[in-house]
Amino acid sequence: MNTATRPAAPPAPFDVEKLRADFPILTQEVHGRKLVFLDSAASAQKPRAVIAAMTAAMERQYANVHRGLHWMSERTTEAYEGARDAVARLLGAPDRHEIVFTRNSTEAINLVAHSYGRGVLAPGQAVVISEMEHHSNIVPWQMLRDAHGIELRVTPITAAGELDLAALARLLADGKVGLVALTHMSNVLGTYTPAARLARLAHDHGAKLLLDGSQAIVHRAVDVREIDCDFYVFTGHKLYGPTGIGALWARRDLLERMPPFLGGGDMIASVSFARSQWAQVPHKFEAGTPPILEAIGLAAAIAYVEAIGYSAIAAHEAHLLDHALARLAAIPGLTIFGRAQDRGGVVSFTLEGAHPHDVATLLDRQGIAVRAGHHCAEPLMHRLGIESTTRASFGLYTTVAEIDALAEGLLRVSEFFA
Amino acid sequence: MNTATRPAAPPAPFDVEKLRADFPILTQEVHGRKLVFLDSAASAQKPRAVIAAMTAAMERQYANVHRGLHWMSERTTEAYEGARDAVARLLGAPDRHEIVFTRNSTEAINLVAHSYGRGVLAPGQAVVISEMEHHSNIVPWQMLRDAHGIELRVTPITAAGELDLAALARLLADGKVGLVALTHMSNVLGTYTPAARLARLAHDHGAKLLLDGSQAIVHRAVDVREIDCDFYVFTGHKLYGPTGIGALWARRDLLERMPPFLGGGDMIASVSFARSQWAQVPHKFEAGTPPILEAIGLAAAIAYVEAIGYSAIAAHEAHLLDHALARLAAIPGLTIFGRAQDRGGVVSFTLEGAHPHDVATLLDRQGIAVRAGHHCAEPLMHRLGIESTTRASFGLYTTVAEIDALAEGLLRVSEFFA
Amino acid sequence: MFEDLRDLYQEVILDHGRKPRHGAKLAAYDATARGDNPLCGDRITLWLQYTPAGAIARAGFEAKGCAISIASADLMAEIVAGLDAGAARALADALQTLTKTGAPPTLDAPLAERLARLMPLAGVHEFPSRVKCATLPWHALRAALAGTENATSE
Amino acid sequence: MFEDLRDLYQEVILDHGRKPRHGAKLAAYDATARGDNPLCGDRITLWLQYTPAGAIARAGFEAKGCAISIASADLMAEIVAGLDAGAARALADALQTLTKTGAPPTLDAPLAERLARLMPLAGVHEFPSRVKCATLPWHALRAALAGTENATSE
Ligand SMILES: Cc1ncc(COP(=O)(O)O)c(C=O)c1O
Ligand SMILES: Cc1ncc(COP(=O)(O)O)c(C=O)c1O
Repeated sequence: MNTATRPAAPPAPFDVEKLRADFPILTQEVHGRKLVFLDSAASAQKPRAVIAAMTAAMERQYANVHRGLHWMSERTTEAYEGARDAVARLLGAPDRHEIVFTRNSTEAINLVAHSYGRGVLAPGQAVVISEMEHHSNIVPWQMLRDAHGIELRVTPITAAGELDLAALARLLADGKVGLVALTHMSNVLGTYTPAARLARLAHDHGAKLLLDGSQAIVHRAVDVREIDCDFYVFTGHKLYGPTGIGALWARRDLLERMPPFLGGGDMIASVSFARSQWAQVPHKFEAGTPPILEAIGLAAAIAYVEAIGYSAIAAHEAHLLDHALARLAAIPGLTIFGRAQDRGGVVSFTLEGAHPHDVATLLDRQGIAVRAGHHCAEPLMHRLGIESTTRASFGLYTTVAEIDALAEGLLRVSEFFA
Repeated sequence: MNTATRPAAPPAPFDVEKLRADFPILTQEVHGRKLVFLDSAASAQKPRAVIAAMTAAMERQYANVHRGLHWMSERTTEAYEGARDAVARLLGAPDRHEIVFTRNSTEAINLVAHSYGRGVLAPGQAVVISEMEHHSNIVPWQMLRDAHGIELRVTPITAAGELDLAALARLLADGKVGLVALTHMSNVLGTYTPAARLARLAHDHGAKLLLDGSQAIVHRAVDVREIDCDFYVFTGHKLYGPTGIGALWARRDLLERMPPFLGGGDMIASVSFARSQWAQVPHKFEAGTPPILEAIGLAAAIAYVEAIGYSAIAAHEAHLLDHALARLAAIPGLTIFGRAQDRGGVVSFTLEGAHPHDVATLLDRQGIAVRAGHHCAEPLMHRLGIESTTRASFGLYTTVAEIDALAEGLLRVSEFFA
Repeated sequence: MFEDLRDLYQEVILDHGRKPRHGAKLAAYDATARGDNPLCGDRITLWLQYTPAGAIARAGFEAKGCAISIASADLMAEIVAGLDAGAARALADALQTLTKTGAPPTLDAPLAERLARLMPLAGVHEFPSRVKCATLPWHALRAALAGTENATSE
Repeated sequence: MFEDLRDLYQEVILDHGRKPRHGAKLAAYDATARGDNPLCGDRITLWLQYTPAGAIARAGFEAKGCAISIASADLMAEIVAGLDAGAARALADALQTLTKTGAPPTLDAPLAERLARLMPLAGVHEFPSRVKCATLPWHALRAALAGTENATSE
């Protein structure tokens, strides 16, 4: 972690009940029961700080950015560009111009697949992904493969649900791989991938590394310089921020070499009908009116997480995970998927005799929100020999009591279908 | 206007002062003076209803959409899909599946340029745009031209700032034009284009018509069935909604024929490494977590505008425009650009002896927010023989007194530079 | 605790969901289709055997899915036997209405009787995200009748 | 009403903005560059003539821009004459600091004197969106010195 540019986190003791008070939604009831929200990996709830930042912008200080010479526009531009600083700080990026705002992780990966994939990679080169990717880190590469003649290679995972690094090395051996695109944390198995080792491995074979940090950045401090990767993407709504915003970090020299993705206002230096010239990075990649309010909300979310501190969050979530694994393992007929050494706060499982959908519906009636399905990772489901799982996932506001409620709820579900 | 599916607007008298109370920001001061916000064409201010809808979602009812079986997700999905209904109603679209949510108009046009341009148009075909397009409706077509061998034709405007329909007919004559992409209202000249005539003209020559409604939809009711166009795009933040959301309407058969744009979660029917199958429209075009909160905010904005009623808004703004044209024309050395028969609430002008930037800065010091520059329409500026203008633009909350303040402010600016 | 779930998980559903009677591929068949629920990965393959006159003689399926979708598939296979394509489609329409609104539409006598046997699926209308579980097999049925190979329950 | 604008629009600025002394193309030149402000469409073309020793002999420009950018260009053209490339770049850096912070950085005597003549541009730091107006000509200067043809003031 880059302590030099990150504001020092106050070593406050982690008081989950106090933090829960920051999230208005957590006091809601569902089906007459207190909401137990265990679906944060799909999208996290929003703290008051985020809601307040967006409201304040709309109530007191708003206009379009970049193009305005008046006070409201200047202030809003400062706030928007300040969000870029916040993301740069969050990721330990050396240069704020390396941060491109997108709608979400999905668009960020598509941007790379388009602008780096078609613009820099040559037909005949290969891209490597893994068996445990989210669809967002599969489909863009399939589209690139089909449109641009790029080979798509899939690196396997082990029985424990970890990357098989020896297999990955073999896939890289022929030097044809231009880009390795891997999740930094699986949204199904919870597995953290060894980011810095992956970067060395990719670089040793002449490939760039893209990390999908959609899940990882929620639970753990990330420093792209320490990892030494080349691209990093994440999505705001999982990091306690609003929907409609995500970010791509990429090394500046790569961004400079990449042709633009979308065309329009704000991404040009000059336009004539004969030809247009592109603006400098990152603006070259931000066409049209950007997600201004969303950037402001994201900056507030980042400040909120930083103030609590990643080490406190990680410690709390590690405790939750241990507790969850122990409680769930004790439920008859329950199978947990993934047993990586290094894992974050999601637990996927199946329950004998009850389909994941039915499990989710019966938990929902108890006020417990979990996800059921393939979690946008169908190939991983095939690899595991299943169609779907139920998944419980944690946020910084999750409590041990909620895990207990889940375990008890699952026992009731088992009874129901017995 | 499609009165059958649109909720009847109460025939309330238009009380601008009462409506202004719905917009908290309008009571703000800038440089110690009451804000006079005449930059709504760049981005409009937000009514309390929009702020409240987004806040309520974040405080009381939020989760990711489509993939959840639990209460919060079901309710949020209903709200998100309800926003699609609201957009379909707003545009008079015959089928809600024809509405695709995007980040903004720019992305919507890029989507069409990519999926229709590369996927349906063939190299050698042509696309027609006009001299008065926003960069967002120029650059995507240039990129298509350069990547896909599509010819780009530019239809001229008359001295009055209207489309030259005879010239357009000549450009269409050889039958090579696959798509005509035109603004529905110029963001610089205020000109409305004759949408239904354009549709007939395009169709008579075998071309489809895309209308950029970014400005038009703010001021006037739109019915895509009446116009009989093929694509219609607009952007939420100009329609009193949040940033981060826009929409594309397209005829269903066209959407069906278009390959997807971005790849990822939510836009697939099934994924395997060998090959993926796309979801049905509109989901095929909505990859990743969509702008959920933004859709909810946009739905509130649409409801707000519908409740006031487009006819009341249009009448109010026509009055403002007449007043503004009269007051500004009386200012020595002031030149107004555009004198279309049919025009909306934007006025672009230059002032002798003062550069538009300097004008904007001096107005800003008087609390008056206007825009100065090329307004993302550089080719139009070249056509007019200038580099930039100052632009005042109106919203439903604009008052006659604010126009007077502008006129008086401009007189002071003239004095300053005299 | 689960009283209100009895609307959704009636005994008939739990029973057909656990032990489907028609959950196997037909040895000989005239039409087949696959149905996918892209939102959850559920999948059904349906096989139809026609009578010489072109009515459905028998139906069989293999499915990965929840109690609701398996039960719906099994009830469907049971009920469509003997129907011609038009009647089967009318029943599929009726099932769609039933699961969306909770109320059965009015049908002619022979079909009405079959629809009555689908009433246990009516409770699904209170669970919007589960409606697709119940309708997936019927989408596959429509696809098989139309000679298309794939259907989704979007 | 405009008292506080006098910081931005000092007499020197208004005067150079209205009647630039160097606002013309050079008949003979050794380097040229164009600067664009993509945010507003402002544009400057700069021409430089070098001394045999490689210092700047003369500078001339054509510009479309506001009072601030024209004045900045004209003051620049006046002041860079006689400077070698390194010194001109140092002055460009100093101007950047001056317009961003309002305070002049410390420079050696001969440059410090020239920087003093740029002090009327200091007021621009209070108007963040106008800083680029003041720096655009200096971006073009850097580009011309480097032999690149285009600069933007982003
Ligand atoms: C006519 C027109 N088209 C397109 C746009 C682009 O809108 P957005 O920046 O929201 O994509 C604008 C506004 O900037 C506009 O006025
Ligand atoms: C690992 C991973 N990658 C990518 C995504 C896609 O994020 P988004 O839908 O916000 O683009 C997600 C979440 O859905 C995820 O968990």
